Amino acid sequence: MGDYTNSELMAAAIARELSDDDFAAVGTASHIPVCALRLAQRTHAPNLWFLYGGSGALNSKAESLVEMAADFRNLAGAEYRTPLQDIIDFEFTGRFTTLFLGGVQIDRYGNMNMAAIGDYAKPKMRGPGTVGLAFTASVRKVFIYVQHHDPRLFVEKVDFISGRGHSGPEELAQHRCAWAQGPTWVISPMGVMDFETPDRRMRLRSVHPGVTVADVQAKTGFELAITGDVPTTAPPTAEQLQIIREIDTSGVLRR
Amino acid sequence: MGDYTNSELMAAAIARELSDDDFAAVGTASHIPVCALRLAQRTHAPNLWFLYGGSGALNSKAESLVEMAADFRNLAGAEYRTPLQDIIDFEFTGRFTTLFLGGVQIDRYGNMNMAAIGDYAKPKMRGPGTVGLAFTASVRKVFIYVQHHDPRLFVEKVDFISGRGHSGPEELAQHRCAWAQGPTWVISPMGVMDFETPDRRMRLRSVHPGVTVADVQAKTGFELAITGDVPTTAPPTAEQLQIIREIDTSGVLRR
Amino acid sequence: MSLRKSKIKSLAEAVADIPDGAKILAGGVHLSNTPMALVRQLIRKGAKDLEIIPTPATGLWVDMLIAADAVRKIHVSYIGLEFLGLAPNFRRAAEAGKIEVVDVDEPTIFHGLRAAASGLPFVVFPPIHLLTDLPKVSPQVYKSIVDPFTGKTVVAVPPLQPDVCFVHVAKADIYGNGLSLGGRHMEDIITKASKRVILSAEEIVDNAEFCADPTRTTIPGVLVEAVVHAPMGAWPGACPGVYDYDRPHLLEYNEMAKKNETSSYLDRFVRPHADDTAMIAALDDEHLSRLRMAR
Amino acid sequence: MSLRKSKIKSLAEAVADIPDGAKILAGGVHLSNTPMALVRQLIRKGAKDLEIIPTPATGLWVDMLIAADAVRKIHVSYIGLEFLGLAPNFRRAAEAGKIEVVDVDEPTIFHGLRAAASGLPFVVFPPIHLLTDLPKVSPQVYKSIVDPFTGKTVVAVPPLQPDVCFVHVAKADIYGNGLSLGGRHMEDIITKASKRVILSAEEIVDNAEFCADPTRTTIPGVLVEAVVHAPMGAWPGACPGVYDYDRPHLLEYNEMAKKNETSSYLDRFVRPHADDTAMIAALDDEHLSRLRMAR
Repeated sequence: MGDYTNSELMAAAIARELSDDDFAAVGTASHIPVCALRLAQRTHAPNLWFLYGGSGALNSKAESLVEMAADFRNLAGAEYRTPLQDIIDFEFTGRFTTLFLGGVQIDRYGNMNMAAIGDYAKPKMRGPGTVGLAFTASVRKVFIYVQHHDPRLFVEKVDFISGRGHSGPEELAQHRCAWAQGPTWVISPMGVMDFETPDRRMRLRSVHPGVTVADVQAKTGFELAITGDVPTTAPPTAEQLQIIREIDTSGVLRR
Repeated sequence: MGDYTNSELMAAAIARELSDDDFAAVGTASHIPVCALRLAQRTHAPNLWFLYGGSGALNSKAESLVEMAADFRNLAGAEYRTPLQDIIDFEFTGRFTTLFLGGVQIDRYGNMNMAAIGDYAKPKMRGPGTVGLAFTASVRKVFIYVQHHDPRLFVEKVDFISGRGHSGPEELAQHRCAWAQGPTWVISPMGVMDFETPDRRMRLRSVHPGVTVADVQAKTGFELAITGDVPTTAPPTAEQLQIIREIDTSGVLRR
Repeated sequence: MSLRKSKIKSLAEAVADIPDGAKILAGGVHLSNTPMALVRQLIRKGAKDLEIIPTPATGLWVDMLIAADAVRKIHVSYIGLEFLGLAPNFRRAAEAGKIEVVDVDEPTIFHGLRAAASGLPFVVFPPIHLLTDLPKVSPQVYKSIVDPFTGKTVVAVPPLQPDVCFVHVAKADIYGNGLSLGGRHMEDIITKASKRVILSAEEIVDNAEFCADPTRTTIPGVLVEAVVHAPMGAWPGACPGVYDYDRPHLLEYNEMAKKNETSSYLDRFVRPHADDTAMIAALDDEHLSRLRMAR
Repeated sequence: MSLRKSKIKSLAEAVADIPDGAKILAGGVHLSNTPMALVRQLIRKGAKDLEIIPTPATGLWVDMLIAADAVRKIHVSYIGLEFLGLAPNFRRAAEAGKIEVVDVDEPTIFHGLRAAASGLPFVVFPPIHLLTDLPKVSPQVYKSIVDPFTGKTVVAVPPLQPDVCFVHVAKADIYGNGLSLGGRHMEDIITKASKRVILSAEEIVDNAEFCADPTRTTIPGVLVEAVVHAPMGAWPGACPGVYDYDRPHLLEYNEMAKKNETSSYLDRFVRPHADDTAMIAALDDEHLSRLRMAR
């Protein structure tokens, strides 16, 4: 894997997809996306704004990447303490261009489940709940971010729709906010996926160094769309890596 | 009039109606009610809370009584800066026990008009607007406070209902919040009125010293209810007067 | 590495592309923190046919815009000059039927703006407005509907979304973060409700001042399109924590307005100057400094 | 002249008359500013059949109350232990059907509380929830209705009114005014939404401290029924600006909870002590002071 970790690779890969006019938000367990957001701000996207979850910090410059998004120390160097009122308003009105979300199940259309696995009435696994996943239909773009990659996570069909992906185009046309584009990217420890297929099925966009297309497919519970040769996710540049390590002072992405 | 002014008398008279568990709010042109509220806090109602209009000051201890309720100097010594969000919530949910309101027309049932005098489509006098008068139906009690007393103000029937008084009991039963009691007192430079009559018509509760019942009736555009002998509004005690003058450092109530 | 963009604009630049007919809101409460500099620049620019969405209790800026013939329609909760009484130009124009008046009230404007800020299709009130004459004169605003949870009659009210809002603060940075010293009134709601937000500030400070205590920031820069440095930008009203309202000047305004001479007022104070900087420079410095000292 | 009343109560007094079956909300976000002292006192008191209205992202306090057999029903947006993952007791109880779960989400809880705070009969959302399975499993919460202004389908959601809410702050005075150092999250809304508000505070300060800068006050005392002095009252979570969360202790809690040994945890840490003062005194002082120093 060379002189960078898979987490650092993921941070660089996420950063590459972010734009200078983005307004992004992350929730729990998000040190990789936060590192990516700050990396983007310090490279090609100085005008990007981001909300650091439950802490309410807008444009946090926290001394290190911490495990808890709601940690009040994330307010260090922030420009505004966003109350939940604002967060929910930004979610409903589409002011957030990019929301980082995940799930306990994700299917080929990017539908996400956070509520329950199995029969809802008698679940095999009760999830934490739907939280902000309904906003998949009201923010501009969704970045699905997961910390592992296996067929129990990437399933044929989610048992409960907490956040709607690209299935059911008629219903989407009817009920989704006009500006909402739904899930746009998926990043896992194995690769980057998108939905750039005619029927908006999940496509393998790149595989991380050392991972093959077959590896990813074997760990995915549905058939991934493949268009042409699948490239390898570009490793972080020396400049990116230096900035990542300036942000990640305690080295959580190196563990 | 003795050693106190009519304004000081009104402040003392208002204070007398306030309770220790009151949460009151005043709007524009309210130095007399504010003086009354602070007087009540310093005498029989130390647990009374009050909101000082547009300044958002809760329990203001402003150095002097000022002409503008929205003056930020009213925040001096206050315990909280109430945003408009809270003010409107307190108005809708009935947390305010007593709201001080007025109008450009007031009728025998305590209906208030702030919108327009004459034909609405071509008004003789366009008022400033209905502001918070609809809350007459959602706060607990309303204290109508006016700075003058004449038949153009106290009219037989208001031309526009901005705030509903006691007319139309069926409609009131249907649409008024359960806890709301509507207009409870009226104070003018001539006397104190209430609605303690079987059909909730305005009754003369007391006349200010030097004013007769006939004087008040002559200046009122409808027949006031009279029950028995109408007492004279009690003048401020020496203690009240001393506290009033401690509050009114610039002497606006003595002008 | 690219650089972060400054949002600083001149007064004239900031209002340049506000089209005639736009829905305009200027923040503040009564004579406190009203963005008068931006309003005056609209007058200098010769704005026309504006639809005014005022805060629930305000007046001076609306009265002035009406006198400048810039207003077509106005949503009314309270338009007045607070302790000075009625707003003379509003009163005259409304009585003469020269402007379209939509009579609403404080909660209707507040909750309409909040619905726009929150992306909600409409708001529902308990039926207290049915006890007033507002639904009779503004039936397009108040619709009786049935509460699907209780079966009771409630009143639906639509969202209000300004095209542009002006907000005045004591301090701002070049990225649009703002601080009002008088605390939060409803700027958080109007900035979210509006399509475009233009901030004017007494002082432009370093971004580091906001980062030192983000819980103090009242306006997040992410919502702001342009920042204008406008000292005395709320004059002749007050800017909480910075200066008091200018009582003698307000009395003069009111006297002229009552006599229907606001156009002369504008010709004397507002229109001769290219922008507020020139206007403020032409005022009596000693008089202004007394306002500033008054706290 | 009468004297102004103090609202100070002991932990035990503050929760004494909360009836079984009450609708309870404890403030805070995730492991930050959660009023754990008040929650622990509910457990000591043996509360039963509570209906939990949580903030949209929380877990520890709910997980503990479930383990203590105090919960009958819960409105779920996110119940988990943040970086520690799922809330083990919630998960087990829900999977076993031992508690009634109402699946909702962040905006539904937030706006439900806001509707209660604002006295609105219900809230209306754009129809995004129709793209999820929430209306299928919680049809009592999500009702499709017609927007009377546009004719479009929208979704009505009911208000949520807790009987009692607990809020923890860094500082309070004896009249109920409170200050959270981490800024405003949604305490302003939950205190207005709830019938009764009980405040716990790290420190009781003089009223003059609030009067010196009222724009800083986060909770106005007028909404507060009782104030409890509860040092380390958010432990093992964090109190912003005062102390960090207790990572080792949370890991221990989580390990025990996963093994279904939370009852032993409660027997060891919570139940042996009459209240939190005794409990905190029994903890390792040096360990706690390291949390306090951590900022």
